[in-house]
Amino acid sequence: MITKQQVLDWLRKSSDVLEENRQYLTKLDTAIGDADHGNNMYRGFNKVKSQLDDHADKDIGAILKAVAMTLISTVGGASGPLYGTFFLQAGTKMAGKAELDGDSLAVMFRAGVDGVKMRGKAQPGDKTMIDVLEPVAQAIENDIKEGKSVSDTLHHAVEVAEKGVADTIPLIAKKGRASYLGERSKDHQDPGATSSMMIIKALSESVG
Amino acid sequence: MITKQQVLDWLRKSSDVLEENRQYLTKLDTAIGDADHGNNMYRGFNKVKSQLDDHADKDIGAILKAVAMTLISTVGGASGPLYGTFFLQAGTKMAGKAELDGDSLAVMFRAGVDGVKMRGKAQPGDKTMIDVLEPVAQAIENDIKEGKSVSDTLHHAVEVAEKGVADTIPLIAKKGRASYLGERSKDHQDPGATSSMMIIKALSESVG
Amino acid sequence: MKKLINNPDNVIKEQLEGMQAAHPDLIKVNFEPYYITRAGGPSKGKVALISGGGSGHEPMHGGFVGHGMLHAACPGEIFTSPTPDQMHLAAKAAHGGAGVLNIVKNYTGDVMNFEMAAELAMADGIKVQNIVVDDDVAVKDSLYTAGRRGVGATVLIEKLCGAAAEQGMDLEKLSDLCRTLNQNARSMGMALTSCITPSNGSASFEIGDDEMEIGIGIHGEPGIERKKIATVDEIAEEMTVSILEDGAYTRTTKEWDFSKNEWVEKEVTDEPFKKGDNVIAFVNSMGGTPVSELYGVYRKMKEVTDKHGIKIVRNLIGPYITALEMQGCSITLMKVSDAHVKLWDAPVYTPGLKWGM
Amino acid sequence: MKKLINNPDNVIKEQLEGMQAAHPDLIKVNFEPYYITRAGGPSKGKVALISGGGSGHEPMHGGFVGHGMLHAACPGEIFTSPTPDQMHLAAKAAHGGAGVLNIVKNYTGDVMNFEMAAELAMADGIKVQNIVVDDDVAVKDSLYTAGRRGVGATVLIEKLCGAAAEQGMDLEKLSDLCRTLNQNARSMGMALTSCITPSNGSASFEIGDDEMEIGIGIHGEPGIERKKIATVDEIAEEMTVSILEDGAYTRTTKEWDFSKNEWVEKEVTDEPFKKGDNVIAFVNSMGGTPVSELYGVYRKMKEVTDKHGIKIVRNLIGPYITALEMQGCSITLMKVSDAHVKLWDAPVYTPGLKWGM
Ligand SMILES: Nc1ncnc2c1ncn2[C@@H]1O[C@H](COP(=O)(O)OP(=O)(O)O)[C@@H](O)[C@H]1O
Ligand SMILES: Nc1ncnc2c1ncn2[C@@H]1O[C@H](COP(=O)(O)OP(=O)(O)O)[C@@H](O)[C@H]1O
Ligand SMILES: [Mg+2]
Ligand SMILES: [Mg+2]
Ligand SMILES: [Mg+2]
Ligand SMILES: [Mg+2]
Repeated sequence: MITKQQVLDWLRKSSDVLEENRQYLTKLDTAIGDADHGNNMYRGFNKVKSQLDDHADKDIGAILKAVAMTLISTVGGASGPLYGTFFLQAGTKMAGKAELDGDSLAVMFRAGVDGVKMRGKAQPGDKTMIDVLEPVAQAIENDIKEGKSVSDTLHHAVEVAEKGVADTIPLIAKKGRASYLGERSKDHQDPGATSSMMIIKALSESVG
Repeated sequence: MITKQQVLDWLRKSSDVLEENRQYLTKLDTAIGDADHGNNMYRGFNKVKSQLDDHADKDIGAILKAVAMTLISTVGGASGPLYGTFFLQAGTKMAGKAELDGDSLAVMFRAGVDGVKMRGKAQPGDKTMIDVLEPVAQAIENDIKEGKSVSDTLHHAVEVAEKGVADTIPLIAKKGRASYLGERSKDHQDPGATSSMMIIKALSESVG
Repeated sequence: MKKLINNPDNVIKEQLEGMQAAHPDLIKVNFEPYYITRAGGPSKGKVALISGGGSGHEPMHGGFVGHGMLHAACPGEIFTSPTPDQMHLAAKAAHGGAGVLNIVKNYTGDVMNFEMAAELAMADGIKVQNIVVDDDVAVKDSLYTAGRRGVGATVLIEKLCGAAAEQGMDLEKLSDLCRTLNQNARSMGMALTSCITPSNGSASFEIGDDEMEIGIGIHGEPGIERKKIATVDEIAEEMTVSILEDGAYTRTTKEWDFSKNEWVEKEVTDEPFKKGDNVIAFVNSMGGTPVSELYGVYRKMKEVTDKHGIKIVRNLIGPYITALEMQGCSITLMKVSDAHVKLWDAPVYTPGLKWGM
Repeated sequence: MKKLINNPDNVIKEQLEGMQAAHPDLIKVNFEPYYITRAGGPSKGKVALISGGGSGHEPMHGGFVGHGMLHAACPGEIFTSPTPDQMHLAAKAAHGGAGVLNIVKNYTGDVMNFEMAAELAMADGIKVQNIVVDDDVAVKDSLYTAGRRGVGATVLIEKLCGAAAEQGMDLEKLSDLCRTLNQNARSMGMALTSCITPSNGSASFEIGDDEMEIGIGIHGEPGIERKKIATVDEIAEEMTVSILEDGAYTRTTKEWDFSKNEWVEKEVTDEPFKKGDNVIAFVNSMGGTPVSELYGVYRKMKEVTDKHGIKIVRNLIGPYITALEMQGCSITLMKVSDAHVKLWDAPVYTPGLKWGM
């Protein structure tokens, strides 16, 4: 079970880790993008963090939707609408819930990821956050189906996410700014995939 | 006696030495000016050199006046009108002459230097070409009065010119661009004084 | 960091404050969120022409708000698309009752955010169309990339559509004009140096003293190729030829269908330039290249267009769509009809572009 | 060398060729020697307003030839005053029968060359006056220096006198106006980077990543002081205060006396700014600083002028008098009357400045 407190924790931890890695993510984006991904994620999640106290009376679905609105209106760039859509779709599916079991987790994640795919039209292999989000969504669905605990599922999700990040390195980008570079996008790690991995790791750590 | 051939030689030698020292003079002007003195002198004297063959039928005065017009119309900057005036006044005084004795040399030089002083209003100590030209004019006048040969006079003139150049180093500029720098113009050698010295040296070498 | 700024966190706010202080007769800057509208308010009965994008490209877009050009501009963070709520509020502030046309440069973020903004505005009962500008021939195909970037053509389109909007053209016709002009335009850019975003404080790419980047965008990103620095003749020729010999370009566009009330995707193909075309030529500085060097570029560019039988009927030369203080330039050629030329000549009065009034 | 050029020896020629190719409707470039006149030829019965100076400051002066501004401009080599014969031929080409006013920036070379040019023209029976512009407060006294440099005020004076000449003001009145405007104006400049002249290929001074030069001119020369780089607020405040608190400035000017038929020297004193003055404020980029940063400068500058009770009634913001690709800026304030403001608002149509037509 993931409690509402753990969800709030997740958001705080995400904000913290993105703040710590602001320079790092921006540096990744400098190589194959426009040098702002860390700043964008920091700006958005810092705002999310500042609003956590407002969520006391909300259910998990409403919290995630509020996060979505905050990200959409503060992040900008490509990652703003993409992460915004993730939380919006995830929140919509979790409407009214006070806690999440394994099935909910899987449904939530799948809804978020499908939202990102619809919005951004990226496929696995395009060197985007989808290279982390899609395998993680699949792993969570499988693990839960196979009866793994939420905690184990999330630990495994982190491994999958880390592998997803590493897998972006040799890819030639087909979506986002990195795609303009063609062959020159090779041998660089995708910044959005990296921030997605960090957010998944934050969730796992919050749940334990 | 300085022959017409030696005058033409002087102009050719001046042009050669200024071409060789184009970078050097510009570098001096970079420190306390606008980084063009070597280019300006090269442009002007290169044109003078290209016209030397046209002077076959002219007297020395006419040659010097032609040089003046060329410098005025190709050099620009401060050094264009200043060197132009030097040759114009020198040429005016030497009108009709086929060769120059010691007295003529002294008169010519004095006329040129006074022209530069009138045009640019600089005094010795202002850190300009006058710090070479004025002591050289005086030395030539004295040496000739004392009965020295033209050749000895010019050898001495080169020493005086070299000292004049060195003397500009500690000065604070009061005229020309270097004056904008105030105290910061100290410890730099004046480019115009340096080119003047080179032209005087060329004259001495041409006469032998 | 060699910049005239205070705290990097306040750069956009303070520069907008300066802009407001400088041009109170022309523009009104809204803070929280940022958007810039005309000082005189909306133009009643006219389509509101709006654009926006990351900051760092000044004078675009804020400098193009005013008579005969934009009704509103939304500045994002530096090199970061603005957000849908910003765009939505700008649309509401600028709407004169005849709908809104958003000119959107083709970047994943800009496109997504403007789509969401259009949806928000339409939910408020404002008719909105989004037309995407994608003129950068450095990006070869649209199948394996995010598609061609929107670069120099944006400036020309904002001028021409702004004149048409000023003359009362309706939303549908204005959208058609905007789409046509985009299809008629191609651009190519290059950089001699990188640029520094204030919050990062260091160059976005390292480049040697004898190197240049060809095929750059406007966000300090590396281009498609790094080369030894060449002469301006070689550079201008390579860029102009790339533009003139670029073949047909096909991609899928997404526009709002007012009869179906949904986004509709269409395949659209731009035809290459051909002998006899009349063009507007735009030689742009990336910010750090002075206009003297742009004239060197123009000289060779015109030689090449002449040789191809392309006639330059109007031109624009200067820093209009920049990447902070980057040294470099871009060339944009846009095929125009006589009617387009009339729109070009129509009066414009904005902080960044003025003539005719 | 990070420049868009071919052979350094041909830079000026080729850039002028580009300029001619770009603006055949506005200007006519003469090669050998270089001068730029209006495409339409001289203005019959009007004073011909002429300026010139070293190249590298574009768009000044060539970019200011056209309706409502200059009749001719003489570009010298880069950072080198043009020559008397050039100026003389330009005067002959631009003369409309009502005399010539040469606007001369106060540099030893420019002053001497323009004097010789005036003498040549007068020998040809053309009435010529030279007015020297010397507005740079970084140069403190005129006794121990070549006097204040002519910098930003030149652009404003060319615009205002250009409008007056267009309206038919005679040579004497125009000379008076020019002198008054110069006396009303003060400027100050600073640099974040040096610049590279093409023929030398290296920076004119070395400067650390955390340093700036205050009190620079427009020729890549070091300024009066090197400092740690400061915030834009500190920089803009220091420059504005230097201008506003600059005391009375006295120097000797030299103008032609048409009754005595000779050059006459006069002592002339500029009064300091005072509370209640109306000014035109000009924030200029040295070439490599983008307009976004100029707005940051404008913001603080206006705060300071407001505090001093000085009212900005018009402004100009952009790269108008540059030092190649140097990063940095200058501020010029010029006290103006209502009549001067009308001249400012009058139509101008040149490659570098356009409004009102
Ligand atoms: N179409 C897309 N679908 C999914 N993710 C995308 C897409 N385009 C870009 N991204 C992700 O967004 C990241 C860049 O985000 P960010 O730098 O914040 O935005 P921008 O590219 O607008 O500057 C990329 O690293 C990539 O992971
Ligand atoms: N008023 C003056 N009188 C005499 N010489 C001067 C004067 N002003 C400048 N100079 C000389 O001119 C030299 C600079 O010449 P140059 O660099 O060619 O011209 P500019 O200063 O116009 O760039 C200085 O080094 C100095 O010797
Ligand atoms: Mg980015
Ligand atoms: Mg010099
Ligand atoms: Mg971005
Ligand atoms: Mg010079």
